[in-house]
Amino acid sequence: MSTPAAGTAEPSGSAAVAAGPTATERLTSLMPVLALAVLVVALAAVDPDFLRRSSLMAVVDAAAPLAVLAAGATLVVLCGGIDLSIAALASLSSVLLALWLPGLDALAWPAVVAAAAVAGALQGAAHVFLRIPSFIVTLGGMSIFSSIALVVSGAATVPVDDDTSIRWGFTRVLGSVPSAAVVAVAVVAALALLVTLTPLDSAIKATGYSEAAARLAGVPVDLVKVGAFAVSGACAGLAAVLLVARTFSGGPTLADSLLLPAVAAIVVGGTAITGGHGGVWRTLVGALVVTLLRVGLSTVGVSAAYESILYGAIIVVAVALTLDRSKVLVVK
Amino acid sequence: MSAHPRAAVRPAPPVLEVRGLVKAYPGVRALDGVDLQVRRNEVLGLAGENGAGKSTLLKALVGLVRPDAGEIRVRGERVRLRSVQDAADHGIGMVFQEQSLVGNLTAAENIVLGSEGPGVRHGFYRWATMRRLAQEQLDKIGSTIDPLARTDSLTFAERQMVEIAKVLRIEQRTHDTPVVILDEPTSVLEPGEIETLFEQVRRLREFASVVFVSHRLDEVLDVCDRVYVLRGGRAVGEIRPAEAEPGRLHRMMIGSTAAEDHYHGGAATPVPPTREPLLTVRGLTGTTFRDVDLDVRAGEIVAVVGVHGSGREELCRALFGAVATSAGEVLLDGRKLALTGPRAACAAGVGYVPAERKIEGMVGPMSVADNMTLAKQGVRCAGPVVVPRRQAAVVDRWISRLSIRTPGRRTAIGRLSGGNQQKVVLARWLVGGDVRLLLLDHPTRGLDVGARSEVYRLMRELAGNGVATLLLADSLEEAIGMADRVVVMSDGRVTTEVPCPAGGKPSPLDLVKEMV
Amino acid sequence: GGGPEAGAGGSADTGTCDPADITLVGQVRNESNPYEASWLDGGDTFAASVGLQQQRLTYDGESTKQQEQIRQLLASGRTECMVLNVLPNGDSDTTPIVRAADAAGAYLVTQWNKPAQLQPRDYDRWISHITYDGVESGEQIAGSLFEAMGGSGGVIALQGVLDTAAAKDRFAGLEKALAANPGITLLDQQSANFSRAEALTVTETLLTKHGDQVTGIWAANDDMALGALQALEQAGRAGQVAVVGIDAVPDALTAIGESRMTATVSSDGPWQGGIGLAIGYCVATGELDMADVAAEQRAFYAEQFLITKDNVSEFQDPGTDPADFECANVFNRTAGPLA
Amino acid sequence: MSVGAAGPLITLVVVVVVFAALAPQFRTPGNIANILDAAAVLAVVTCGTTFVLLLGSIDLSAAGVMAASSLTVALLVENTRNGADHGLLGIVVAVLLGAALGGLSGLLLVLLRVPSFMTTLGVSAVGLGIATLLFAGVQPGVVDAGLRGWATGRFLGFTHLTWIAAACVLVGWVVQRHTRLGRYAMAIGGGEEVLALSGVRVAPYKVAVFTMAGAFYGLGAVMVTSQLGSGVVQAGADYSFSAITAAVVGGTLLVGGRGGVLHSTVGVLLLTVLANGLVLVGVSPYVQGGVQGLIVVVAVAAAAAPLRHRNQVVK
Ligand SMILES: Nc1ncnc2c1ncn2[C@@H]1O[C@H](COP(=O)(O)OP(=O)(O)OP(=O)(O)O)[C@@H](O)[C@H]1O
Ligand SMILES: Nc1ncnc2c1ncn2[C@@H]1O[C@H](COP(=O)(O)OP(=O)(O)OP(=O)(O)O)[C@@H](O)[C@H]1O
Ligand SMILES: [Mg+2]
Ligand SMILES: [Mg+2]
Repeated sequence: MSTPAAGTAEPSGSAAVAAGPTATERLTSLMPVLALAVLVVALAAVDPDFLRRSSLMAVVDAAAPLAVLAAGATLVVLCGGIDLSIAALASLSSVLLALWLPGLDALAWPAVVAAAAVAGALQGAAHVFLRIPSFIVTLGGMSIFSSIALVVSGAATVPVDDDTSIRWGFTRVLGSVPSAAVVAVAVVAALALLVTLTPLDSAIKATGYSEAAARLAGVPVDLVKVGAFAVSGACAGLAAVLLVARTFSGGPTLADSLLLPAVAAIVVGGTAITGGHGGVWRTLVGALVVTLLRVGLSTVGVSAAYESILYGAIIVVAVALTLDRSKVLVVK
Repeated sequence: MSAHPRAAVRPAPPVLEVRGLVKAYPGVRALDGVDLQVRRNEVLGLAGENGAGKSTLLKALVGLVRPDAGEIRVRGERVRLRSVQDAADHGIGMVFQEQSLVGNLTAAENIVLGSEGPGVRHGFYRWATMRRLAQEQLDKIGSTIDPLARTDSLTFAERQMVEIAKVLRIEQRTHDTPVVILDEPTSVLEPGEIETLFEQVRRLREFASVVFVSHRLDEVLDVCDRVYVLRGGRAVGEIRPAEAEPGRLHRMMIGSTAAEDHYHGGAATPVPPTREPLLTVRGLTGTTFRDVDLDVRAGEIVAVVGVHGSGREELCRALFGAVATSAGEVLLDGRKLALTGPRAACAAGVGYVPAERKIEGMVGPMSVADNMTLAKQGVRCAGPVVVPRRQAAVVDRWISRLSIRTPGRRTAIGRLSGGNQQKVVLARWLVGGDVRLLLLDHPTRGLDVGARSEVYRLMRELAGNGVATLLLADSLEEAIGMADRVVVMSDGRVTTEVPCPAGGKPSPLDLVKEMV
Repeated sequence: GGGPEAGAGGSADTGTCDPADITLVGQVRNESNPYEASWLDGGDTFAASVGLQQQRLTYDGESTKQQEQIRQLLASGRTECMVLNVLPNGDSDTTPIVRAADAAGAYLVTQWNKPAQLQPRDYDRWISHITYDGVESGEQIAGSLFEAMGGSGGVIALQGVLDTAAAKDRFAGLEKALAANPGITLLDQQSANFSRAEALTVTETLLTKHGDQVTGIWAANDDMALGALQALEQAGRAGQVAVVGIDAVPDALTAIGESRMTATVSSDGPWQGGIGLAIGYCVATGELDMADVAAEQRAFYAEQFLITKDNVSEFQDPGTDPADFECANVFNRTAGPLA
Repeated sequence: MSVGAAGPLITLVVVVVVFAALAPQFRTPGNIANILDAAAVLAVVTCGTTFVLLLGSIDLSAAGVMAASSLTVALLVENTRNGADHGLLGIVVAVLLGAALGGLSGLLLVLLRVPSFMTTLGVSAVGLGIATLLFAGVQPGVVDAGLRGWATGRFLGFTHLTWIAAACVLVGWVVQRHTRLGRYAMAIGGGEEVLALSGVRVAPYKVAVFTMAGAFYGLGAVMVTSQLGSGVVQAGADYSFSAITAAVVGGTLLVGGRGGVLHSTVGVLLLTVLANGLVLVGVSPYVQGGVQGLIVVVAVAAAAAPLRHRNQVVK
């Protein structure tokens, strides 16, 4: 038995002294919030009205569907994959919701969320069992969902005449808080709890960091992945509900443009695109940052061309700040 | 500070000299003022427990680790090594503990990688020249590998030859004898391959100085002219093999007397052959092994030996469901074991310790605790919910139980030394306390004497508790020492079975005859 | 949004804003296509004429982004005297925009897209919806196309983004014209999403598919028409096939001038950019009393002009006539109420 | 070629045969020339993307880079907006601008250590901004006869664009196979840390690869511009994703170090043949996208099937 050699590794006391995250690690995990704060201040400097309650609430409201959309996809990214189909799936879901509302009424939105979850799970299954890179499966999914949406909607936007059963997706609670924001926070909280309270966290992390090792440790890698894709799909469905609630109609291309913003939100939040490191709360912050850039810049009067340039520059800087490099071995 | 090195100084300045080198990591002083000298055309051995600081020291010598204090002198002059390039320019090169070749390039490209010289003209490869340059290196070490073969098509041993050939390129840079560093080169080689490696080392001595690290003390004493012993980041002594024997070396390493019986043979509890087998394999067939029959009784340790390509590794993986089988059946305790995948195996109480620790054994960035409870989430949960306190308790118990050297349970396992990582991986299957069959693929690879001895004791203990063990041993000695029975495999078939009761152990030579 | 304090009063309330307090906002998809760029420029010209500045907004053709922008804008407070001249991305986007603007009490004029059942007259601050009869324009260009083809031959149609009213109506117009001209056969119809590049490849493919049968190409906008022209040129069939489009973008006008292209229809982008602001401005300042705005003026087809070689010269340099934006004349181009 | 490389080729052949059987017009030499012409730009862009993928990185900047280069070239050669008439020089400048933007992505990657996914996304946005600035509301039409000739002129029945693309693929292959840049790109994808241990500084090579990719995008933009006859901000609209899809379908995996230019080119042809064939066969425009996506997935699955084994890591 190798007795502890004088003055090395054995820390004072016993191994039970857990070496927690260092100060710098804590700082990097706070970075997304800092970036958000800086951005708000900057915008307020240009246009003081931006700090009005109503303005900030509008940002929060705008960020909500994006946050929900990205939260689900975050799980897929944590598992080391990527889901490019979320936006198209959300568009399809919006069409289905608009079509089903008259018939199913209050059951319509749960039905849509369930359908979207199934669609996600199917992609997950294809990825896991056919061994196709998630990038490709979901890229294919993207175009397939778009086609289905075009066909079932007859390539037209489907108006929603009676939206009572989904109005909760676009009202104000406690005076001026957008209900959508509450939904987003609830979704993120639910996911966060589900992951952190159960062994899922280490299962997901292990899968993301080192799939081979995870498998040989008996982690149900395939199950975890399919699950992640299902959740991602469900979130896309829910995001669609929020969008329909505020657009009063569903459209076959309604949410398509949210794909890259969603991915950006995930990465800006500090989740490693390579998998393993990150979390859903971070994505919530990321969504706010991205929304500020998407909407804030233009409304404070930045012209189209410079808006685009600034967006590009700031998004990169934001990631540079939020990325915790100690957790990412090589940056590709 | 030990006075040994200075006492032994000779008139001609040593090729390489290290003075008071210090390197501290969070919670660890990896190097704590090391002194050492490497002389011309000598093979210098480094021995020490896991975490003693060997790799760190060597990395400092090739510019991969920046020392916090101390100095490095090459041929008398003080140098600051910022990169592998720097080190190479000073004639120092290293073969790493984990292999460092690019699989999708040719051997030739790997050998000249980073120092192509005439092999590249105006950015264009001149394959003919490349080939020649590489061939020169390979000839030096008398290797017959085709330089244009894709590296990932070579065997492990061949790849190591390529690595040595690659390191020897540093000769071109310096006009004095180069220093070639080998960190645990033998830990992954078969007995036959080790012999050829030793020939290489002796050949190298003709024109280079060699620093050699191994946990197999007999090896160290066999090839080295001098041996430094590292402990706790310090050089605690120097030994001349002539006047030494493993026992003494070991004592110096751990600073206490070595366990008399390395393999704890005494603790072995003979298993009555009448007892029903726990694991029964019948006509199992995979891609590299054919109709294998095998029995392992509860409490029995069965070692499978065989050279590369004997198919024993894949057989081991197959039993865990990690590779597909085409025929045959496996019974665990009379019930059929579905070989659908690792999950099924785990559920049935089978545990597997893979040989490729870094890639398959551990999840580098995850904490020691999470790695340890990865397979048996139950131990840290109440119902479906994780209870951090439970995890802490279990993990800490096993950390001290196996005396795993780590700053804490929340430290990333990647930061531990090779040996300590392996202990965590092994503990993964024990925390549950429900494992019935252990498949150990080179479980002591890269472990120091003490750690190994500890692992052996554990295996005995588990066997005592009725756990059946299938062992792919690191060496024949280990196989014979530990096993109740040794099964010999060669090209995919079980050829013979040799009983090794506590009393009448066979000699390695008997086995070697069977293997080839 | 700004909250219910806005939009006091019964239907269609006239404002009492001091011209200096008015904020003018023009919103289009992007500044990277000539038609919408000229629209915003028209807005600037009007703004300048009343000593104000127009805030130029673009949303890259992203429905979600457009709505977010509008809400953000309306949340900024000063909405009482805000005038919005908006090009909704699609029919579906009009509803949320209208509701938001009305709730915040900002004056709104929308153009091109709106769902049929949504009516300005049901809102206080949504003054007008201006659009163009897509069926008519689609039919008009088809007419001159068939004429150029000499009344017989094969046509291929390049559709716009499939889920827009514009694309549908214009195609309906083509079908109407086809019904009237039995000599013409529709060989094929594909969507090229209003994009020049897509039109190029699609046309190339269709040309090989139908070969010399193709004697005319009907495109739902000029960008696609220009793409088709390129395809013809590359197939060495330039001049042998008549091409028509809609929007009157400069390149198309040049092409018509050089009689490489047959016809297009102008909706007069600069005017669109100015008129929306003008109407809003007049109402906000009270110069135009909502009581005087007739029901059919709150949702109307504006005049559009068929451009062929004969009259192309008049449209070569896009500009606006200040007279059009006098509060008395803002409805002069009304071509009839929305069907 | 390995099995992974043969799969897509087989798929391509199958698809071609099927379409040839279904649509007689598909077989015509004219259509073959068409397909190759339609594939030209994507082929050039994919050449660039392939090298980035070999690194194990990803590149989404094509859209923005091409937009900027397209307007640059349109404004520098003889055009309808300004007096400029720099001919070839203009083209060179446009390509260099592409290279510069590509290099920027690379620099941000190695200096800020931001994943290429984001740096390229950012650079794309910047490129679009630049393009919008240059566009300034008036489309610059290309008058320069030489540049227009790229798209219209033919040699041995194929457009000049087709030949340019062929040349690019050849150059790409030589670079990948016989230059240090290419081999190191392979090596970085195969094991970046190993190069560091061998004393190779990978950063410059990464930047170089991204720069080269940018140059390819720039050239692609010039080709688009000559096709469309004017500088267009949407010139690169969805080339980023098409190029990646093409490369992956062809067997250039996202993990890096696998495949190559030739593999990717097979992917390009597969996608183009699909687009062309589906129109000729008369599949409804609504479902064309879906069918394409489905076939792509199937193709990749088929290619992966022979290499499949348990415990294999697929990201
Ligand atoms: N990058 C690192 N970060 C933190 N601690 C480290 C790092 N590298 C090594 N250590 C610590 O430094 C000590 C020495 O490690 P080293 O790898 O040199 O030991 P070793 O003698 O090579 O052990 P082994 O024989 O198992 O390889 C160990 O306690 C290890 O945990
Ligand atoms: N001209 C050459 N002469 C000798 N070896 C070469 C030459 N070109 C490439 N090689 C080596 O041959 C090996 C195979 O080439 P490469 O890496 O391009 O894969 P490949 O031959 O295309 O096979 P795959 O089908 O997997 O792509 C490579 O490792 C490369 O180093
Ligand atoms: Mg070591
Ligand atoms: Mg290749």
